[in-house]
Amino acid sequence: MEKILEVNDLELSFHTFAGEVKAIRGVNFDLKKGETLAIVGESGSGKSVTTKAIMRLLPESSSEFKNGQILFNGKDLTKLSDKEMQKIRGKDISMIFQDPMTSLNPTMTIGNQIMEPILKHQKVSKTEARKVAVDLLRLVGMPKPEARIKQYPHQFSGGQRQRIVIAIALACNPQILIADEPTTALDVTIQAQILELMKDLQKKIDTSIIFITHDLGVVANVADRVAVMYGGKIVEIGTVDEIFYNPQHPYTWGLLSSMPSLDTAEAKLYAIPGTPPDLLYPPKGDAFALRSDYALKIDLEEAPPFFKVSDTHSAATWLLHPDAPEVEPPLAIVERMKKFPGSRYYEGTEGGTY
Amino acid sequence: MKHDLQKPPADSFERIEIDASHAERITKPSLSFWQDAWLRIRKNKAAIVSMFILALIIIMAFVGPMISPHDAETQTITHANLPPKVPGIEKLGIMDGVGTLAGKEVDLYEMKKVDTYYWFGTDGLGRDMFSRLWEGTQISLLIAFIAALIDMVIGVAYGGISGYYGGRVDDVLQRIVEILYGIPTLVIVILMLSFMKPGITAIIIAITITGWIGMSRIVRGQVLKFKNQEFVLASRTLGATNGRIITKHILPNILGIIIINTMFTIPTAIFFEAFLSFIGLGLQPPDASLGTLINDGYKLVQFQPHILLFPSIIISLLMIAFNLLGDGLRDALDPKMKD
Amino acid sequence: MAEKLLEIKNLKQYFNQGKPNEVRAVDDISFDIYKGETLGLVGESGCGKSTTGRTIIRLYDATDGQVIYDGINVHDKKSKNDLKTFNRKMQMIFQDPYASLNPRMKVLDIIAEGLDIHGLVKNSKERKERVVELLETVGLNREHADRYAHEFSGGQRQRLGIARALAVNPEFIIADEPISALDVSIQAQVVNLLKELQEEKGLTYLFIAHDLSMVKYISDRIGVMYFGKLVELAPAEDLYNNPMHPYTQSLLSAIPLPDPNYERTRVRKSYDPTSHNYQDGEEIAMREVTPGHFVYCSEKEFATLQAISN
Amino acid sequence: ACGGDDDKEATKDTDEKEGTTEEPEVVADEDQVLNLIMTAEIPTMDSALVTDAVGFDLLNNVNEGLYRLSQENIAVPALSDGEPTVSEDGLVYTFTLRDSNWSDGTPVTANDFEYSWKRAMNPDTASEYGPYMMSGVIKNATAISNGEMEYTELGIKALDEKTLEVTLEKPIPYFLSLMSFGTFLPQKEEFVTAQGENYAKNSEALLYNGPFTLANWDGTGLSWQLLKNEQYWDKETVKLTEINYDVVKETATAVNLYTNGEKDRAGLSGEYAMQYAADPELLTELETSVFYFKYNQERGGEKTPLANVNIREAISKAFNKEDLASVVLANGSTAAYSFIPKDFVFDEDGNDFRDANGDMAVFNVEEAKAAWEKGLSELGVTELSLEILGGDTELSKKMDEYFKSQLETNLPGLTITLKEVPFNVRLDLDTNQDYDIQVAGWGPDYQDPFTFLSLWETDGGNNQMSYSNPEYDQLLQDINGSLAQDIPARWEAMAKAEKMIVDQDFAVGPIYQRGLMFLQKPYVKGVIAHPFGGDYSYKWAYIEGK
Amino acid sequence: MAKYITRRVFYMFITFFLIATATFFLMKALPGSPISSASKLSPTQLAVVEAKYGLDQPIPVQYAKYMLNLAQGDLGNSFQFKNASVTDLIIDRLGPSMLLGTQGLVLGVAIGILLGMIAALRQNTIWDYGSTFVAIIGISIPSFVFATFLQYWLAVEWKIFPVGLWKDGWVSSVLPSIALAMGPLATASRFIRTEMIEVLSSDYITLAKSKGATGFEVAFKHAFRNALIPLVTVLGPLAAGLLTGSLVIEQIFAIPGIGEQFVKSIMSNDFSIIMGTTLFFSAFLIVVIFLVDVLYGIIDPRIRLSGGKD
Ligand SMILES: Nc1ncnc2c1ncn2[C@@H]1O[C@H](COP(=O)(O)OP(=O)(O)OP(=O)(O)O)[C@@H](O)[C@H]1O
Ligand SMILES: Nc1ncnc2c1ncn2[C@@H]1O[C@H](COP(=O)(O)OP(=O)(O)OP(=O)(O)O)[C@@H](O)[C@H]1O
Ligand SMILES: [Mg+2]
Ligand SMILES: [Mg+2]
Repeated sequence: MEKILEVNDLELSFHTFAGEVKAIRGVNFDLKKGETLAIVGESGSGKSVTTKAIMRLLPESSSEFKNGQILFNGKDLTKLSDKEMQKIRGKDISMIFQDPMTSLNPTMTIGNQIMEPILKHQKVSKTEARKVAVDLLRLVGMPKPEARIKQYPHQFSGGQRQRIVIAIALACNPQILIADEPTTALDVTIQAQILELMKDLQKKIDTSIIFITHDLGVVANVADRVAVMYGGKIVEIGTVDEIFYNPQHPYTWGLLSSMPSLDTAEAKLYAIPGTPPDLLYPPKGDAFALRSDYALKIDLEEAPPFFKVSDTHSAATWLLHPDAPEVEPPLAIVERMKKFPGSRYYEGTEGGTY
Repeated sequence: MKHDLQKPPADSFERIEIDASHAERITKPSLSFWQDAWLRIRKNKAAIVSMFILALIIIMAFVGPMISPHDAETQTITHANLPPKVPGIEKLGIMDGVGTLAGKEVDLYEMKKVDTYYWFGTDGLGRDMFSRLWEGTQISLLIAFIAALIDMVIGVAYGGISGYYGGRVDDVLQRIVEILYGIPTLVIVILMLSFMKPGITAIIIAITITGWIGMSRIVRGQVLKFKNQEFVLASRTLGATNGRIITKHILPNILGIIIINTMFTIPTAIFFEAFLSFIGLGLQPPDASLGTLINDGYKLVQFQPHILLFPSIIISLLMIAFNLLGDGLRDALDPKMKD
Repeated sequence: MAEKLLEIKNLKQYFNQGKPNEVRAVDDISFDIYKGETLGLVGESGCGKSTTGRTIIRLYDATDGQVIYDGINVHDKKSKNDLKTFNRKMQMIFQDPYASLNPRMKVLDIIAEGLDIHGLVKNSKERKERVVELLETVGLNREHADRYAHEFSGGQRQRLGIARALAVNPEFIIADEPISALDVSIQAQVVNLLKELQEEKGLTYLFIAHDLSMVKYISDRIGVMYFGKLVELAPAEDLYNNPMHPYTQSLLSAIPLPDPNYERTRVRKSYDPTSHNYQDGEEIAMREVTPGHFVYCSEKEFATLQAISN
Repeated sequence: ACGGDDDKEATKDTDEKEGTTEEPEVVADEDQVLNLIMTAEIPTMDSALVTDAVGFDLLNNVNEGLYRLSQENIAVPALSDGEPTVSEDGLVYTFTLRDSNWSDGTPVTANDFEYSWKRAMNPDTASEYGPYMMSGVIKNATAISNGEMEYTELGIKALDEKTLEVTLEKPIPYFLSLMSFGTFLPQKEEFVTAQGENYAKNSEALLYNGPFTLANWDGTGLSWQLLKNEQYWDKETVKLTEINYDVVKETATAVNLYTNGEKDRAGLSGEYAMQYAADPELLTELETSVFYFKYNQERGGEKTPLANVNIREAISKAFNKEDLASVVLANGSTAAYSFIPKDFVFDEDGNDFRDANGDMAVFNVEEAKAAWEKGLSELGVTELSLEILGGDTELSKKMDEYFKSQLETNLPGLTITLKEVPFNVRLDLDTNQDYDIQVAGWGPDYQDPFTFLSLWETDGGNNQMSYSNPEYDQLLQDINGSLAQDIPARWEAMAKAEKMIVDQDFAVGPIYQRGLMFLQKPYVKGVIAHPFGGDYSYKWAYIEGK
Repeated sequence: MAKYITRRVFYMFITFFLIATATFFLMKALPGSPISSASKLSPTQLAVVEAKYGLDQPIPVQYAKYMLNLAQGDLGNSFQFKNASVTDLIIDRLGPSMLLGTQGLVLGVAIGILLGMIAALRQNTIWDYGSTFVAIIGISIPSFVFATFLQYWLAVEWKIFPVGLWKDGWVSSVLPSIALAMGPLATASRFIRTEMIEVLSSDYITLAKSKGATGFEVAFKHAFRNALIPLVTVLGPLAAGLLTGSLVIEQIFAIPGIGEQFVKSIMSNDFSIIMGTTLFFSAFLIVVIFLVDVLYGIIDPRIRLSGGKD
């Protein structure tokens, strides 16, 4: 599949009152046409900053772009002028934010808010744009769109507002849709509706999605590929099955095993001890080492490079180094690995899960 | 994806034990809210400069009259209406005792045969403006501080009660405020002043009579916000009394906003006093305040600008300093602005 | 099962009663909590879970109904002393680890507040020792006592909240979404701690959450709320394996699990409250369909449910 | 009038007196328009009700009575056709009216006078100046104002259209000068009754018979105009076609308007006066108002320390009046060493009454201290605390500060507190005798020292300070009784009375005689300032060389 | 909404009634009387005058009469102007004051908004400091000093505008309006700056940017209106402040306005005018506050549609 977006060696800092926050410390990934890439990771690991950097929406006054490329269809977004970037935003790449309650302008009718990108990026008249807006609202499952288009955000429930935000994001059939925790603030039932909606729409307009979330369940539901972030870096990336059934990074292990599963009854959950690293003083070596049960001496000295596990799967941990000792992952992970052909614990006989 | 081809030393791959308590360690030095705020304030140049200016003005308000060779009350009628003259600076061609008289530039000190220096000149009764200025500053600050304090006490109490007890009490208190809000403050103040014996007390009462409303609204809003915060609920589930909740939980949290608001009340009070002097409802002579000095001076601005100039500079400095300090404190104390 | 610690009978909590914006946050619910168990309470946002918890602990005065703790109705007017003992026996852990700790107080004072109010320590040395003990119980240590809440991470803060609640040696703890604001990797720390404490001290929990997998993990029994009503109450396993109320079914079917294979096959059911087709005059109430499994239903539905489950 | 308000610098404007002696030969400019400033609005234009300077000033220019003050400030016949005939006993005056018209074209008749004077005495009119000016002068006026007689009994009668007979209570030497006063102006009966409530409500609801008519006055506004009255009998003399007035209360604004050429005159306060000292356009005028300390001898039924004559003497002499006038006031005022103002009354030889007694109550620290010690020991105290009651204007406050400083420095053991209140409150306190020392002022109502001296008659209406000296009362009786016709003896008696209150009893302590400084464009000519009644006459004013 | 307005109007009347009552009794208690100062009146005459002003009646009767007349818009007669009714007087003087007030407010708020916007959009640049400086000048120099300077420089020295008076039509109102505008200007610019900075960092602005909106569109289409909302709440106090300002400005520029008259009436104890003007000011303020609230609703749809804020 063709790569529509490529992020290479992205490094980014914030200058704050307390000092320089090295929020992104070398992020690499790519996004293919039509796929959904989920980014998971601890709070503060840099997920939002990465995506905002792609959109160039970080505050100019306090953020500093240090290094890297963001290639969109081969064009480096970091080199574009503000004007050129404005043409891309909302048209080629659009975005959905976490909080549906605050991401709509309270003093503008939702109709106008949906029409804005249409009028901006497509040469259409106001009436046509309104028609498109109504269609979009209908598309995202809003009842009576003609009437509701004249209403203000506060007249909608949270789930409805998130639909409106999605409608805005989809208004120009973007090639990339970035969804930053679009369902975190919603109830499970509404979350389920929104996820279904997004998948439907993706099929219809064949857009690529970057989906940020904390919720591994959601990842399992929506993602084709998953990137796991920790401490300003991607520590593991692979297809959804590879990450869920054959994870390699101790952080991914911790993440997956700290969730109770519905069918098994563990006596005690696996808990990652301690607190995330302070990006004001990022640790030397592996940022996760201090919380890891599997730390190696070298972890404290040097940051691990990416080791390839398969063509689609790689992880940044010294454990994959040929010289590293073999370690036993947590029990829950072993359970998972048993289902994955190619993993060392694979028990099944048939081929892969596909 | 890149592979590191360099071979690390062999023992690098030994497993190590990580002390779990290590992970719980907090490396940053422990800072209380106020220490933290102080650090922030310190980075705000405008606020720091303002603080210095304020300190300087306050010190001068007390020291000024003492270091001047002339005192504020003595009328040396033969020395009336002298422009400023400062030893040393006089050679620079400013503050050299030259003023306009009947449209001509003359050395008034020479003309009136005065051989002493009046640093800021004299007024129409031959009183030393330097001493008067600082005594005026003293009185203005006194009025402003007391008025702000009273506003604060009433406002905090009223707003606090209204917000904390809520319900019926709040309804009644807020209706009262709504009514008071509709009264043109100035009108009431003027009416009050025609009742009372003019003077500092009258002015303070006049300023505070409706001045506390702003504070009470802010405090009420804050109390409403905090009284349902989870840490207050936690305290209630532990059986804390209202008194404890108010003093230990709510007050410390709204103190910042109270201070900020007071920072803005003080200059308003100084200003209002000046305004009252203008319409003739100010202090009784010979008491002077910045307001009365400005009022005396503004009419003479074309001939004896010094009478207006110095008090205007001081009042402007006070206003600017208090406002900038208030802004600085807001940035430092108001959690909304925190990153 | 064990003895009843708490009986909630026909509890009602209406806000703005009689006004046009009346909210029936809790509308006539009854259930029991047994000594030593964990009762989970789930439901979508705004269905009244927190209100239930807060009314039980008397943060709100109940509009109607009874909360009987150890045989005494908590909502009766009582003397100051009775109230104090009650305040010691029942404690609460809050949802937002940022809002639940006073930013102007040191950890020492936050945790010691209960000790101070109830006069449980004699001097400041003893006070400090007790606080350190509590800190250690929740996995923190002595040096944390002199710090301010804002210096802690979310997980640490939530543990401070637990330490505060434990300070007065409560028997019963209401945990209102104690983990939903925490990062996934941190949630386990807190849940483990709660479980450990329960075993050690024989605590009873009312555990409110909307994350069903965690609730199932920690709870012995689970109640499902919908718009102020309790619609189903059953042992945890039972509820998951055999949800009877259509709302519970819909809720369960909506939860995504961290298992791509399962996700590919999961089918979501939706709930339409009108599907019950209740007739006027029909009495709808909690009915015990199978032992310990209560469902809010009409007589007719009850019959069908029983038929199916037998 | 009651000249209580001492901050009047800019209320009135004036002319150069020297320039008034020659009749203007060349009437110069086409554009005979004068632009003036007032510092207060017109409260009313009903001659029966006017009590203030602005009202009297305007009345003097838009109406005319039997007499008018001439360019030399002598009362000369105006509507009266020549001098009246006076009866032997000096009680009955018969005036013949000249032919003249109201501004609506109807003739002014003797009945207009009878109506107007009686209207002023009618209690329903509630005129303050009517009873005040007529009591003791016009026959029956006293009885009427005491409510013992109907107002119709007033001693005035229109014998026919053109003949007016006025009967006096007793012979009044200065009666004819009274006839120029605003209260004695005529009013046309039909017009007043037709207007009813609305009479004098605005410039349309009035009739004029003077050199000018009032226009564009809405009753409360801050601007109005005087226009040349084409019906005026002496309209030949009147040169100005238009006078534009605006009320401006800030001196700075007034000066700015003057500087910009929008106004032809602007009053100056002290500091301004100083700056314009060398300006050829600066003019000074000494008014006839005198300001003085009024020592209250009894307050709240108890004697005050001021009942002691030595204390009064000490205070009268303990402050430097020269400095006060030249530095503190600096507005053309002069130090006052007598109670009767300078340039007010002259005898036949042109001697100023002011000189009759020489300088009294002169600033003298030694004498003041001596009197003070004496007074204190008589009172048996070493310290005194007294209150000075003053006005609340800028100038009076400044002056009070000066008094405080001077008196406290020169009289050891004295503490002065200042009480500064609005004019009305001060009058109230005065009426109730609720003060110690009051800074008061008095301006004459007619051109005779008696207008000043009569104030201190025992229990007199203005004597709110419990001063009483039978000898003084006797002198007053003689002045207007037995000595009424004997001019030199009367003069002497008045001088004696003045000395008594100022230099023997120290009943009052003169401070200063008010002066005015103002800027006036050089092209303004022929404006006449008057010592009493209306402040200015514009009848003879004209513009030349603008 | 209708209900909200009815309620507000009701409160407006109550407020007004209370103010009227308070002022009335305050006036009655003031020292010095407008009549006794005219001590030349004989008792008979005094009786006549007192009867004319109704002062001969007991205070409660006077009060009742006053209120009755007030209800009919009759504020009684002036003492100072022997023939003038206070209502006429106020109406006569209203024009200039209103023009100045409105111009001052509009000018001040408009320029203030502009400066505030510039400062917020160019934060921490010379533009920001420049406009902050102007704002600070606006609050730190008393309006009467400022007015004096304006008059001296612009009128006397440069002769651009008239020195004062109300003669030259609209140009007469320029300088006083500018002097009056300084206060609102300062307040508005500070308000807008803070608000804009806050609004610009909100989620919906980020969303607007992510739609491809230009900096201009973001600032004016999205941020501006939202930043305006809090400014609207201070318009009431600002308008009241203008009344205050007009007292001095009118005097300095010799403008026949209502504020100037008010000060004079106080000095001369003209009860009727003091009362009348006080009531007029109050009514004005009450109405302004009401209008501001309505405006608030228009600008902020959340309030418009939910029927008022509390
Ligand atoms: N405007 C900013 N100024 C300073 N630091 C910032 C800013 N925005 C983000 N950061 C810092 O950058 C780091 C990464 O933040 P980011 O928002 O990308 O986290 P995240 O992974 O999206 O977390 P979450 O799951 O909580 O949304 C954090 O340490 C955060 O504090
Ligand atoms: N103090 C209050 N006044 C008025 N209404 C309230 C109050 N507290 C809660 N409510 C309303 O009561 C209902 C139930 O609220 P509650 O907080 O109990 O829900 P919840 O189930 O805890 O939701 P969440 O999952 O969002 O915490 C909601 O509609 C809420 O708006
Ligand atoms: Mg994020
Ligand atoms: Mg809740």
